[in-house]
Amino acid sequence: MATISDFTPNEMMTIAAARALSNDDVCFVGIGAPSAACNVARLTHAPDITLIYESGTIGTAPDVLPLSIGDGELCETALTTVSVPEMFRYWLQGGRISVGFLGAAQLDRFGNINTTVIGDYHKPKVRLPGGGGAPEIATSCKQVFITMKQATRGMVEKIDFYTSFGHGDGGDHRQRLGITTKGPTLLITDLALWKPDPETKEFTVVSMHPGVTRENVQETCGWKVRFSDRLEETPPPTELELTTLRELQARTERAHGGKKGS
Amino acid sequence: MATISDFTPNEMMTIAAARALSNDDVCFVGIGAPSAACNVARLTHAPDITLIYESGTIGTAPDVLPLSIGDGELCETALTTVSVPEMFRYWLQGGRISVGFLGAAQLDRFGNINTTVIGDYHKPKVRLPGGGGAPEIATSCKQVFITMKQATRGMVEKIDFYTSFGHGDGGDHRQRLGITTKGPTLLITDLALWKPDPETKEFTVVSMHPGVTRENVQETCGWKVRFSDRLEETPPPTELELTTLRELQARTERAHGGKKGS
Amino acid sequence: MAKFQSLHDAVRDNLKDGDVVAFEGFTHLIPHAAAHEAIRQGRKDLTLIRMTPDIIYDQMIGMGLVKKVVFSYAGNPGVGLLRRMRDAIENGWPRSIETVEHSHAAMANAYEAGAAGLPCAVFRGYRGAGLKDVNPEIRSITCPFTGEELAAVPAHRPDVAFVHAQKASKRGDVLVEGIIGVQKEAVLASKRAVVTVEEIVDDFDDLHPNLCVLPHWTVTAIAHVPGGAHPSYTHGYYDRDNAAYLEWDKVSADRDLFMQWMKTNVLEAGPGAFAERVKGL
Amino acid sequence: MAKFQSLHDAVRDNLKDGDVVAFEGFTHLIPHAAAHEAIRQGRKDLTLIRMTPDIIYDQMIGMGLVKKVVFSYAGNPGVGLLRRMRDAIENGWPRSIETVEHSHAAMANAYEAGAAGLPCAVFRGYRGAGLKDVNPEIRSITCPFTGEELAAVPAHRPDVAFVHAQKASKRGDVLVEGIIGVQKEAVLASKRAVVTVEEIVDDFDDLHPNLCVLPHWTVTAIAHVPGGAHPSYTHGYYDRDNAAYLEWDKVSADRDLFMQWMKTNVLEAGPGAFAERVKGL
Repeated sequence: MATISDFTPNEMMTIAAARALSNDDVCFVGIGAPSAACNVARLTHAPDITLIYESGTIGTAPDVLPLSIGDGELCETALTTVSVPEMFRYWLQGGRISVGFLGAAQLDRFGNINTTVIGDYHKPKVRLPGGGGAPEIATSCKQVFITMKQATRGMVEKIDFYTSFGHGDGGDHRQRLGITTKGPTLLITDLALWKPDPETKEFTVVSMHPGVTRENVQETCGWKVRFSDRLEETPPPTELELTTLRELQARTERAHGGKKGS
Repeated sequence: MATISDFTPNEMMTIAAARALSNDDVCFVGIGAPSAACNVARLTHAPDITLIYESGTIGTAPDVLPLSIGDGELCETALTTVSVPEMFRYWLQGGRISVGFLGAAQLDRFGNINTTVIGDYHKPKVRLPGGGGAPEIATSCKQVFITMKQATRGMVEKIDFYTSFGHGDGGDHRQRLGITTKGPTLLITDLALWKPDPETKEFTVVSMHPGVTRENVQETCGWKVRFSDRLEETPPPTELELTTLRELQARTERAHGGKKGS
Repeated sequence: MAKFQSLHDAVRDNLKDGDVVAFEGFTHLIPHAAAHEAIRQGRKDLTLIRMTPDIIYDQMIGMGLVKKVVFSYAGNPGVGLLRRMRDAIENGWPRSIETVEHSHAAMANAYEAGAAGLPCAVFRGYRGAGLKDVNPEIRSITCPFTGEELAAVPAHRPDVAFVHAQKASKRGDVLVEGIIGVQKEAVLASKRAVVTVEEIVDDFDDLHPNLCVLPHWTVTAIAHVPGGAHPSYTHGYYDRDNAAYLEWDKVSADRDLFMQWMKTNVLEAGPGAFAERVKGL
Repeated sequence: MAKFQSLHDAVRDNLKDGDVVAFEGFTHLIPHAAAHEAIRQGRKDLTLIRMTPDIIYDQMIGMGLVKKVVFSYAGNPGVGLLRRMRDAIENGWPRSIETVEHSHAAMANAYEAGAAGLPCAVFRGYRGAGLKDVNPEIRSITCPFTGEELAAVPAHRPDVAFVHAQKASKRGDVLVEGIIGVQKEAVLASKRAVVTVEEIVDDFDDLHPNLCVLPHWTVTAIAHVPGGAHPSYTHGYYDRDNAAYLEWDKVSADRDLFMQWMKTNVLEAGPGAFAERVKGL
């Protein structure tokens, strides 16, 4: 068993996210931490998990992590590759995705996400890339997992723009908008696991990663953090998990590292 | 040059329909006379014509006539084969078809067609196969050619059901319904060629096939026939046209004739 | 997750009395074996959806399994009319059936909308056509940008779809090739999907990336039934048995002859007979 | 009918000042060579449509060709932000641009609707999302059967689409393979379509029947530009040049560096340079 000194907070975040996935899941995967987490799950406890990238690749099993959501590796290892309109109509809107992964530039306590602008939409301080698939991933997937590194400028009291809808103002806000899916059910950060309160839907810390204190969590979060009455400690990465993740990253580095044309 | 005794009225009908097609046409082909006509055109003066069957086959060049709109031969000789929803959305509704061919159980003088029921819809005397693609072929193709053998029970004063819309009550009826395509521009029967009057849109005989009289045309038509002031005689089939058609039919007979499983 | 089953068990587990069911195929890959199994098991009060009801729907209607048909073209393809379906509509034999009639465009769009999880399909259609006066399920919607009036029909959402395909992999993924019709949409639009296949192969590793493949988790059951599309054809396996289509025109013309034919060729036969029937085609 | 032309002539004949234009590609097959030709020819006041504006849109915006961008995700794929686009939006350099922002689902559906000849796309989307408050082109429509409120956006109908593909046949038919994105829809939705290809082959006789093929009569012009997608990749021909994507992050961070890079690599280069750039990838 690895110990605290053996892994980074980022590694813990990725591995904790991987553990939340099961063999029967059909995941809509984004680039970065979600992609690593989904592929670690596939290479450890969930070999039959179905990974879908919005570029149209269904059932991919890349040997290395893709650089983008449309890498050739994803297509070459996929069961099939469909057009992007079909991906969004039949596969996402069709309700076939069990878990959608989202990242966030800004996140609030109800799992609402901003990746559009910092500041006013029409006079932005920073123009971010935008929502991409997120607005419909957030409402069409059966549930949504959010991954992000904790920081006060990211986890904020009020987001500047509602790129994708989580639990809105909390409670039954989703149902009131006619949304039938669960929305954010898990937030995986580099410090902790959070789940929405069953009633209020406010994200609540249910498990802290090894060595993390309540103060660590609070000082990197822009809202007053609620901790579960039954707070657990996240089991540290196993040897297998850590080795799998690191080998995946090493293969990825070797594959993509020095590539450059004339 | 062939003479009147050398060909049948059916052959004349098919060849006259073939002549109406050009090399640049993209045709939505039905089974029967339209299929023979389109393929005779392809094998004579219009080698680059694009033939599309509603089963999804685009750019087919069958060596023999298909038994159905979904024969394997159509797919094997096609440039590409798409799904049926795509066929109706991107190719037909998308406005990419220059000529749609329709047949009719009942036809009126304005090119409205019935292939649904004889008698009352809810208590039919004869339940016919129905419209299939016809309702949208009639409105989405740039123009429509109709082929049928003349008979008073087919060419009627009033059709029992509007399976597909031609010129409605005539005049600008299409435009009044927001239809922007030309609709029926040519009726090819075993006796004559008919075109809609520019104003009233009533089908008018513009050319009679060799040996056909005005009486022949009128006695096989259920409405009072209008003849053009400049009535022409359809040139008889050329040797090439007739040979091409007959060889196509002979190949078709040989290919499909005796096939039977155990 | 796809379960490999005998056709008997797959039909028993997935088709219930009163179900809305689509046996799809567009001239190619018609699931004859599956329809015959449904007849043998004597399902009742089915609502059948199909763009092109053909021999198998004629057979199910003639055997009294059906209370309603949703369709756009009812014919014996390349031959003529469906005589059993006509007998039911015109004379109520063996029972009267309800019909809901659409155009091909409407049906194809309705499957597409079902696969896409939408409540309705929107398209440009039915202008000047009589069906919208006799089918209350044809409505309209106004484009909020141009004001154009478009047709709307309810999405198809069958309880179960039956399709025939070329190959399944051992994991249960399914490959459909050639004229693919609306099969993918029918499977994705349905709550359950049963697929009969010509062949089961180890894997699909060497397939071109852009083919029509149904992942195993979209399929409920797979039954290995070689020849299961006879007398229609399976691209890459066997040709259409045109004589059988011509024969059906005669058989279906007479109630007694029909019943006798069904007894011999369906009720007293089984899925295993299909492999024999396609020999030499 | 597809006309084989030099890229120079194809762009000259098909892209006009003020056009609405889509250079499409979803990470794969990005039409870099075509975009560079547009920059060299100095088109003005373009409205650019694209799901994923990336380096080429950053370049066109930075060079001042663009007055408006319709998009759903603006990023340097796998690297980060688009710095020239940001500079235009945040600081109006070299000119201010208008943006119309959608989700991927909306953009994909809008292309699909354009290909299908419809005035608008209907889908389930934007629920609770902020974009519908800032984009007046996001409206709604009510299902006439269930009463459900669905999102509607105008169909994309560009004046011209530019895409890159693997192969054209001598007749002008075009094959797109691998991650096919929205390219087929973009071509079919547009009044004109220009395709750059890696290779021209005699015919497509041996292709599998169900591939993504654009018939020659849907394509306006074809230009043979090997390597024309660099630094993105062409499935079956060459890999992504990741170093070039990383380099762009630095180049685009500085206005002067950007202008110098564009001068050297675009203004003073030509389509022929692309074949060299993909050697060894």
